[in-house]
Formats: sequence, structure tokens, C-alpha cells
Amino acid sequence: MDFSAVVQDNINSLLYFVPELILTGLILLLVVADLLLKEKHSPWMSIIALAGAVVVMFSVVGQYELGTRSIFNNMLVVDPFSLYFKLLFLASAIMVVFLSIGSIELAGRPVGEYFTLLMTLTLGMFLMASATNMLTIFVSIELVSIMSFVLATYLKTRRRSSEAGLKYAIYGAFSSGLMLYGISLLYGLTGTLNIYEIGEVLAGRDSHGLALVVSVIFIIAGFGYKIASVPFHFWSPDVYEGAPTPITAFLSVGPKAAGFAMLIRFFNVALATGGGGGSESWSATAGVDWPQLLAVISAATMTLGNLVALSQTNIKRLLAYSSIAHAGYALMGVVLLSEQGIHATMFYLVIYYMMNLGAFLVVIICQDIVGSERIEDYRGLAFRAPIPALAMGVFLFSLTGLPPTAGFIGKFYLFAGVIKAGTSFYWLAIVGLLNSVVALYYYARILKAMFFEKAGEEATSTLPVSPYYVTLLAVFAVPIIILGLYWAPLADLAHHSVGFLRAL
Amino acid sequence: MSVGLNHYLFLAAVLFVLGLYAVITKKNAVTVLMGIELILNAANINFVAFSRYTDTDMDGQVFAIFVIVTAAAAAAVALAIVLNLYERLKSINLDEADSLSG
Amino acid sequence: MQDIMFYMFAALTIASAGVMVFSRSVIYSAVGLLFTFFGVAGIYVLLAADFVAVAQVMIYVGGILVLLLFGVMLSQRVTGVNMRTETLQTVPAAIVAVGVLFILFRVISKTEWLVKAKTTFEPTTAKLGTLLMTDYLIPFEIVSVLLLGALIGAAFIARKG
Amino acid sequence: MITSAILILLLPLVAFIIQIFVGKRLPRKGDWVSTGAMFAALALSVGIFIDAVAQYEPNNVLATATWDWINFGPVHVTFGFLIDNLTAFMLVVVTLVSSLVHLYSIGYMHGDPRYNRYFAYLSLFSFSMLGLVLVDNLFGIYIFWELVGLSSYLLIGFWFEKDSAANASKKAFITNRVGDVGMFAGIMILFSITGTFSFNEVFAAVADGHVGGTLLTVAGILLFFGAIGKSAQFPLHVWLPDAMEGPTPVSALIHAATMVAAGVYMVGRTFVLYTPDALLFIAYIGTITAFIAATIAIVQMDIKRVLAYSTISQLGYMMVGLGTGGYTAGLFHLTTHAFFKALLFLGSGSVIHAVHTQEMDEMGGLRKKMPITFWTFLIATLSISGVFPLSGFWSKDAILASALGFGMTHPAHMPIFVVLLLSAGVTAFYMFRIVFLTFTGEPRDKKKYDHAHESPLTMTIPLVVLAVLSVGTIWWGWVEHMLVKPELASYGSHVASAVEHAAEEHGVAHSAHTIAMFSSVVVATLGILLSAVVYFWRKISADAWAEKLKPIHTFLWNKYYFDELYAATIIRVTLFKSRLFAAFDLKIIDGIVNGTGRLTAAFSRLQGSIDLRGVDGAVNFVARFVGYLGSQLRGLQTGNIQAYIMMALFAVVLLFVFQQF
Repeated sequence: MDFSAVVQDNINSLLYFVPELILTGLILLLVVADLLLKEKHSPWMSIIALAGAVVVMFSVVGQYELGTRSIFNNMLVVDPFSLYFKLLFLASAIMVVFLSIGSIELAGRPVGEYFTLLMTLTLGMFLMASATNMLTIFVSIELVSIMSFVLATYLKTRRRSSEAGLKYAIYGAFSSGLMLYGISLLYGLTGTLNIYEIGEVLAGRDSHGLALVVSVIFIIAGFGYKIASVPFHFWSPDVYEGAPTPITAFLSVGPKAAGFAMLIRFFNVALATGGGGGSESWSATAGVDWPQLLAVISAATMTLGNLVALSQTNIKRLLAYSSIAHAGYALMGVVLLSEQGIHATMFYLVIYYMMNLGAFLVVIICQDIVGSERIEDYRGLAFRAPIPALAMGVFLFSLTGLPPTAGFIGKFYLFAGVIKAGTSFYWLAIVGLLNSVVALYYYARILKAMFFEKAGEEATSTLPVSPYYVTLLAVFAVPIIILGLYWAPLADLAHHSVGFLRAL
Repeated sequence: MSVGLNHYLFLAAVLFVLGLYAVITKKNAVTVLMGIELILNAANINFVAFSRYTDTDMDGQVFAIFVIVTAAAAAAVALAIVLNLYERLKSINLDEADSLSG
Repeated sequence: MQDIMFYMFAALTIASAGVMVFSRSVIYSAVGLLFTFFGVAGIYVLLAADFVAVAQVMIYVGGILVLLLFGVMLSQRVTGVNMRTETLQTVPAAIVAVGVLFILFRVISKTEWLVKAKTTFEPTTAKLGTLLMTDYLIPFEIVSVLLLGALIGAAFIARKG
Repeated sequence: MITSAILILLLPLVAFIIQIFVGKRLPRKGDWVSTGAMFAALALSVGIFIDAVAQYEPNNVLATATWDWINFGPVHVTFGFLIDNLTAFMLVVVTLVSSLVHLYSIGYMHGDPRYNRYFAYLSLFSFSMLGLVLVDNLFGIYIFWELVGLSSYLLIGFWFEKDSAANASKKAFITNRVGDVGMFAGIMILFSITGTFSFNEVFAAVADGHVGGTLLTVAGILLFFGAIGKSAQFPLHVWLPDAMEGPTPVSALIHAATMVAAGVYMVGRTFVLYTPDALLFIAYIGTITAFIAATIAIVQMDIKRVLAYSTISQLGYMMVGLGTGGYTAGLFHLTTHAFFKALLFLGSGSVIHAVHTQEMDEMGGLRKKMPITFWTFLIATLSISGVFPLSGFWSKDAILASALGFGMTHPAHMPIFVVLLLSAGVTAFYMFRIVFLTFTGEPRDKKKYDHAHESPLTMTIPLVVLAVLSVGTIWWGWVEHMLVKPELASYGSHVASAVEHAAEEHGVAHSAHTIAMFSSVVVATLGILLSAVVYFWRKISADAWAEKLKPIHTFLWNKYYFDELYAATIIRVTLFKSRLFAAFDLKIIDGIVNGTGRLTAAFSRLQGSIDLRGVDGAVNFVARFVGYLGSQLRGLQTGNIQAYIMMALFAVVLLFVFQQF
């Protein structure tokens, strides 16, 4: 491609880049507004952030008409797959703004930087979902990571938050170092950074042996750190516990989903052939059994997450482990490298978004009204604050995967996918099933504390819950029930969005 | 034997492992960050060497530049975080930052 | 000639990296890192990447290292704690490190890289500049947002209150 | 008819919604909403039933309705109703028992602070159970199955102020989930092969031979796991006795007509899926359950616990019926049992309501105080004991005949019949033990006796209605015609052969009937007489016999040393030994008397201890082991970031090694 053609392509691509441009504009607007507004805690910041996010959302929806296209000289791609994830990121960002507004932890902290960083992080996730070049993949991961470090440290005067930030930063920098080294090896092997070309090169050769395995394992370290899968999960419980709760909620949903988007795209484009155009499955290239490797990671992730969650006493930490376990479940769909599996994972991530954010919302409310994160302080909550307790019941049921909640349907799709893939993955399905029994145990423990145990002597009064929170709870809980009964629209959307650009 | 691609790769590998070792063993947070810089440098040597020795245009060099820039950004934030922790703990030893565990 | 230069720079890089890693004094470590960076810059020159070499010196030596030293000073001088860094879990770390090194050496020596030596040496700066403005326009823009975000974040965390 | 079906399903759901949200503000706290809805559902069900009778044909499908629920790609799920004779039957049973329980609860729960909540849960429960009966696919049945589990959890833990109730509900829920996992896996296997959940399509696929062999056996057994959990079969029956912590009407509902019946119903509904091996598995599980539970029941002193074990035992009978090919017999027993067991529970509730204790030690002589309760209870007891011509006689006899027929064609499996027959005697023994200890003799607690009185009308009317239904000689005729085994000739070869083993027995069964009838009457009479000798005429003293038979202790001890070894494989030997000793000590104190009684009692004690220590122990052991593993893994999270990094690196090396080899 000659010079002028490249420039022309860049110019043409702008049309496909509108949501990101608006988002960038929003970030700059927030920076300027923060400088202009005298008040440090002006509600205007959150209003601007929300309004901006909604505008971006509309423009993302509009992009569905544009079809699939590779932009900016194959650095990024716009396809239904990325749009689906972008909508999910926006939905998480918007809900986290709502969560943050009420959070007692964040009260009195400067809002300007907070929303600026939040929106920058969202931009990073957008890029992660559509990156198709190892360079954009790396840079967008860095963008998300660095913003996450700062947000995790946001309560900088508290020791736990500072410590969480430090651990996150060191672990994150280390992971991107590993990943970078992996990328450099892959670059040397294939001579290109573009994942489509990588796929072609790998498909054209039969043996790659060691170097490919090592480089991909290092790259998995980078993705695995983003989605917090075993054995790259170690940072997440500590960070989730120490970070401000709205940020914990966000980290456990947004960047995790972005990591999944990237993982799915990378594996299916670069390391597998076939598929596309609605055909059933892809097969791994290069004589390396990637599916089995991913399956082992998936099984280890859900098992470790669930087992360690059993003995937790802090609810944020418990949810951290539970979110590790859920990453393991969601990985079940990725393992197959098939359209059906990806569909299941995408579907599950949205449901996970609702139930997990919902659970964290209850944690935020309880920090406010009970003033504790310990499960034992949740005793008797059903009588003191029935609405949050009831909502928590819905979220936990859904997380467990019991009908008629959306969580059941999500798990159902995952299991259906794995089982349909044939006998070689039955073991994974069995591990998943056993895990869901273990999970029930610790979720039931919270429920038991809330519904079946009495609060201590000193705590018997009814606790007031503001209408604002009640509305938010309903926003999460009602769809979970509705989707548990009628999930066709969401499943259709996910199904429609599976098709991503397979080759240039 | 004249110096070829493999020599550079071996050099990078040694640097990489030294970096890993520093990251794992050093108590001082700043030295740990230094170790991470070693890892990044190792990767960069790979990129530039591949860019030179294989038929790959200049992508590797571009990548190296991006790595250097993002490393600067990451280091700035990480240091800010380290100093912030220092204000809380009066220490930047990582083994003392273990109140979150289990 | 090139070969001798390589071995010199490689020796400098590894030796100073060794000092960085094994020294108990933070200051020594920093100095070791400084020379490592210089050594790597030399390697870049040998690899015909003049611009990257310059960027290495400017950003790493001028920026990052100063930043790190600054961090050391700021956090240690105040309390008068001696600037030593203890080590922990050295034995398992050594085992893992040797394991990784072994794997990497095997990988490097077993793999058939697509070697096609370019013997010409031409200045890269202009070419890189063009690339950043054309093919790599979007990563370039992303990095600018990243720097803005990092700036805001670092400033927020570093400032009092 | 579909409209009625939808209404039947919606009525309790609407009642639930009304109750949970505005129940408190309604007059009488809205008990009439739930009760009215249930009676309306009953009327509609009876309507369907009459239709079914009017257009009678074996295996008649009265109506179906299917809507696309979700339809694309690999997953095609429909939602629909299937109404056939079996459904019509179950609808009547469920709505009838449920309405009576509603009515009864008005009196029983009077004054409870969460009165409206209670009725809301009852409605939710009825809704789930009716949905389970009505749906036409495996997916739907699983969803309602879980809903039944959920509402039972709420009802068992209704008095959560009691720790025991909170724990019991949790235990019930988790134990059930263990079975459900198997069931889910079974459903998914069938789905993965046939690509559909619909009963008809799955059955058709089986008939065409798409599914078969070992895989079908495995799928069938996995499905049956669900029934093991819900219908409290060995070894997952441990939750049911504890579940008595719920209010007594709930016990009647859960343990008589609905929840436990769900498993039996499910097996009946999917009957054609089971291969001969799977059926044999079911039959043996049923046999073991029937016997173990019956023997344990002998020594319990808590009236509700005895009934709980008797339920487990009777469920075992039903499973044996199904497993030996006696489709009609098994489902028939389900129906009759629903009525007489509901009656027994409601009767015991009436007693408990009067004397405020569940311990039979503190009762006695209540006959004069509570005549209606006594007479209805006696009818139910006669029925469950299999006394001619009450309903229980017919259904139990049908099962025994089925087992005997099976044994006659396959002599190796004769023990099933023998054990069942023995258990029938034991059943008669322990049931009459309740009657004698509770209603006859001198009052053992004078104060409680003086306080006792007959229950109010809302409570006694259901008793009388159920008593009338328990007499029901006419039942058998209906059922035999309505619930004919599915026409298996139309299904594929292997199923045909599967059920052939039962089909050819049909001829045998006729001759078996006479033998079974005779022997069951004899055994029941013996059991009743024995019980009367010990507990009514008190000719034999418990303590004296305990002393006399000391050598037998030792003998028993050694004999069961094998059992002990068997159990010790599950938990540690020493632990078990000490507990076994403790169990024997207990036995001497309130032990049993007469020779046979003595033996059976010792046996049942042992069974009880295996049950409590062994099975419970195994469950606890697994739980503790998992917890231990978790806490060990938790130790990895030391808080030191560098340790994390090293572990991650170590794992990277491991992954590499894994990938290479």
C-alpha cells in the first residue's frame, strides 16, 4: 500500500470510528469541565459522563448498520462482535457511574479525575474489543491497566486501597512484560503483527513446536491477567477487596469482558482455521491442542475460585473469588473455538454483568446502612432491610445458576455448547457441574445469614434504604428474572453478533 | 561464528530472566519496578532484532518505541502509587504490604 | 568489528543488569540499570535502529531512571533508613528463573527463524516518522490518550489530600 | 382444555404474587386468596379429569400445546403443555391434597406472625408442582423441579428462628441439588444426542434407535438421580426426616402429595427412556430404601419422624413398582399414598396441635379426647398397612405382585419381593405402634392430656375428606384403566425388549397376584398383632427382654461387623466404632422386646446408625474435605505480591510442560 492510499484509508476509517471519537471528546470535555467547575464535587461531572455515555451508546447502535470492516490499516475492526462488547462496556460504565454516585466510600473524594479516568478506561476497553494488531492489542491493554491501577488506588488515604493499587500495578506491569515477550517471539515466528496475517502464516505451516507454545503461553499470561483466570488470578482477590467497591464492581465486569473479547478474537483468528459464515467449528492450527490447554485453565479457574470462596468471611473477597469462578465458566465457551461456544460466552458475560454488578450494589448499600463488609454482619438483614436482601437473593440465585433466573440460562448455554462439542470435553462439563454444587454452598451461606439468622442484640432496628437504591436494585434484579423466562432477544443479539471478521 | 539473530535473542533471554529474578526477590518496590524495566528491555531487543534479521519491515522498531513510551507512563503511575503507599506505611518494602490476603 | 562491538555491549548489558539484580544497595542497582540501558541502546545501534536507540537513552535514561531514583530518594532519605534492599524467596526464584531460562534457550536454538539478513544500514528516523503518521496513526493516538490519562492519574495520586 | 391448564397454572401464581405483595393488608391476611385459588384449580382439574374419563382410551393424549420459546441455531426450546391420563390424574391428586392442606392450615397456622407469607409460599409451591406436572419437555420439568426445591426450602425453613429448621432447609436444598446435578447431566446427554427437550421427540428418537445402549442407560440413571434426591431415595434420603422441622401441614404437602411425588412422577413420565439395566437399578434402589427406612421407623419416638421414615419407605415401594415394570402399580401407589399419607400427617398435626409435643412418650389415651382424629388416623393406618379393602391394600398388593412376577421370571431378583414383603410387615408394626402409643392406654403426661381437645372444623374436615378417599375401594378400577403402561410396541427395539421383561410378566403377574395378596394380608396381620401384643396388651416387657437377650447383642455385634467394615470405608474406622457402641447403648435403654421385634430393632438401629453416621458422615466428610481443600488453596494467597508472581511463573512453566507432553 502506498503512502497516499494509507492516508486515504485513515481518512475513510474515521466514519467507522465515531463512537471512539465521541468518547475521546467526552474525556477532554470532562478534563476541561473539571478545571472550569469551581465546586470539587459538582454533580455536573456525573451528569456529563452519563449523558456522554448515552450519546456514545446511540452511536454504537448506529454502527450496526455499517457492517463489518477493518479500519486504520487493519489496526482495528468494526464488526458486530466488537459492537456487542462495546454496548456491554458502556452499560457497565453507566451503571458504575450510578453506583459511584451513592457510594459512601467515594463521598468527599474529587469527582473530576474519577469520571475522566473511568471514561478513559472505557475507551481502552472499546479498543481492546476491536484491536486486530498485536500493537493495538498491547497499547489498549496498557491503557485499560494503567487507568485501573489509578482507580484501584482512588481511596489513596486508606491503607487497603493503596496496597491494592500497588499490588495491581506491579502485577499488571509484570504481566504486560510477559505478554510483550510473548508477542515479540510470535512476531519473530510469523514476521507480522497483524493477527490475520499471523493466522495465515501459522495455518500455512505444519510445525512450529516450542516457540509458538512458549509465545502463546506468555500471551495467555497477559489475557489471563485481564480476565483473572488461574494461574494469573492472584492479584484479583486482594485488589477487589482493597479497591473502592464501585471500582471493584467495574473491574470485575468491564475489563474482564474486554479481556474475553480479545482472547476470543485472538484465538479464533490467529490460532484457528475454518469456521466463519455460520459454519460449526474451527480447528486449531499448528498442531498444538489449544482447546485442551484452555479447558485445563477453565477447569482450574472455576475450581479454585469456588473452593477458596468457601472459606471467605469478607463479602467483597468472596465475590472476588466468585468472579474468578465465573471467569472459569465463561471460558468454557471459549475453549471450543466454535461459534456456538462464543455465543454462549457472550451471552453469559451480559448476564454475569447484571448479576455481579447487582451483588456489588447490595454490598455498597450495606456498607452504607450496616457499615460492614463481613458476612456475619449481614445476619438478619432480611428483616432490617428486606428489599436489598430480597434483591441479593435474586442475584445469588442467578450466580448459582438456579432457574428461573438468567444465570441458569447462561450456564445452560455454556453447558449445552460444551456437551454438543463431543465427548472430549465431557470432563469439563462434569467439573463445571460439580463446581456449581460447591458454589451453591457459599452463596447459600450468605442467604442463610440474611434470611435465617438473627442479628445481634444491638442491631435490631429497621434500616432505611433510599428510593434511589431501590430503583437501582430493581434495574438489576427485574431483568434477571425476566431474562430467566424470556431470553430470546438477548440470545438473538448475541447470536447475531458472533460473526466477526475472520480474514482480511 | 559471526554474530547473528540468535545471539541477540540469547542476550534478551538472559536479560528477561534477570528481570524476573529481580521482580520476585527484591523487597524494595522501586527495585521491583527496575526489574520490570529489564523485562521490557528484553522484549524490545527481541523486537528490534527480529525487525533487523527477518523479512519484516520496520514493525518491530515501531513496536519498541511504543513499548518505551507506555513503559514511561506506567512507571510514572506506579511510582506515584509506591510513594502513596510510603505515606501510609512509611516503607516501600513489598512484604510489608500484606494486609490483604487469604 | 561488528561482532566485537556486540560482545562488548552484551557484556556491559548483562554485567550491569547483574549488578542491578544482585546488589543490595538500591543506589548501586540504579546505577547498574543505567548502564544496562546504555548497553541496550548500543545493541539497538548495532541492529541499525538508530531512532530507537536515541529514544531509549532519552526516555529510559532521561526519564524513567530519573523517576525511579527520585522515588528512592523521596521515600528513603526522609527516614534515614539505609538504602538496602533485602531479598526474599531466593531459592525458589532461582529455580523458576533457571527453568524459564532453560525453556527460552531451547526455544531460541530449536526454532528456524525466517532469517533474511539486511546488510544495508540506512537512517530510520524519517521512515519511522512517516510510519507513525500513516500505518500506526491509531496506536499513536491511543498512546497520546494513555499519556494524558497517566498524567492525570499520577498527578491525582501524588498530590496531597 | 389448554385454557384450563393455563388457568390451573396461573391461579396459584397470581395468588402467590398477591400474597407476597399485599397479603398483609388483605382481610384475614389473604388466606382466602390462596385457598380460593387452589380450590378453583381443583375444580378445573376435576373438569379435566372428567374429560379424561369421558374420552377414555389407554395412553390417551387429551391435549397438547406448544409454543416456540426460543428458536435458533443449536438451541431450540419449546414451552408447552402435555395433558394425558397421567397428567389428569396427577392434577387432581396435587390440587386436591393442596387445597385440603390450605384449608387445614387456616386453623393450624392461625396467629402466626408470618401468616400471609406462609400462604404465599404454599401457593408458590403448588404452582411449581403443577407446572412440573403440566409441561411437555425435559427443560421445563427441570425448571419447575428447581422451583419445587426452592419453595420447599422456603417452607421447611419457615420457622427459621429455630436453628434446626434453618439447618434442615439448607440440608434439604443442598442434598436435592446433588441429585439435580445428575438429572441435569442426564437431560443434557439426551439433549446432546437428540437435539431436543420435548418428551415426544426424545421418546421418538429413542424409539427410532438414535439413542441406545449404555449411553441411554447412563442417561436414564442420571435422570433417576434427580428422583433419588427429590423422592428421598437411598442414599440421598437424609434430608427428609430433618425436613419435618417445617410446619406440619407443609410436611403433609411436601412429603405426601407433591415434592416427593415429583420424582416418582418424573420416572413415570419418562418411563420409556429407561433401559432394562436402568430399571433394575431403580428397582434395587427402591428396595433398599423401602427396607432401611421401614426398619429405622420402628424405633423413632417422634411421631412425625416415624411418618417421615414411613414416607421414604413407601416411596421405595413406588420405585420398585416402576423398576420391576409395574408402571401402573407404582403410579397407583403414588395416588393412594398421597391421600393416606396426607391424612396421617394432618392427623398427627391435629394431635401435635392438641398436646404441643411430638414425642409419643408424652401422649397416650387421646382417643377419647379426639375421636375424629383417632378414627381418621386409624383408617389411614389400616390403609398404609395394607388391610383389605382399603386403598393401600390394592396399591401395595399391585406392587408386590409386580415384584413377585419379576422375581418369578428372573429368579435371581426374587429377593426384591422377599424384602418388600418383610418391609410390609414392619410397616404394619410401626404404624400400629403409633396408634397404640398415641391414642390408647393411660395418658403418660396428665397435664398435656387434660389440655388436649379436638381440633377446629377447618382441620377436621380435611381429615374426613381424606379418610373417605383412603377407603376408596373403587380407586383400583379407575387407575388400572387410566394408567396403562405406555404402548411400547411402537417404540424401538431395545425399549421393547426392555419392557418385554415386564410385559411377559403380565401373565405371570396374574398368578402372582393371588400369592402376593395372600402373603401380604398375612404379613400385615402379623405385624399388627405383634404391635398389639407389645404396645396394647403390653404382654411383653421391653426391659426384661433386653436383659435376656444379651448374648444376641454380641452375636449381632459380630454379625454386623461386616457392615461396620463397609461403612468404615466411608469414614474412619475408629470413629465409626465408637459411634456404633453408642448406638447399641441407646438401644438397650428403650430397646424392643419380642424375639423378632428384638432382631428387627437391632437391625434397624444399626441401619439407623449407618444411615446417620455413615451416609451423613460421608456427606459431611465430602463437605469437610472440600472445605479443607479450599482453605489450603486459600493459603496460597499470602498477601505477598511477589509470591503471587512467582506462582504464576511456576504455573507458566507447568503449562508449558503440560502442553509438551
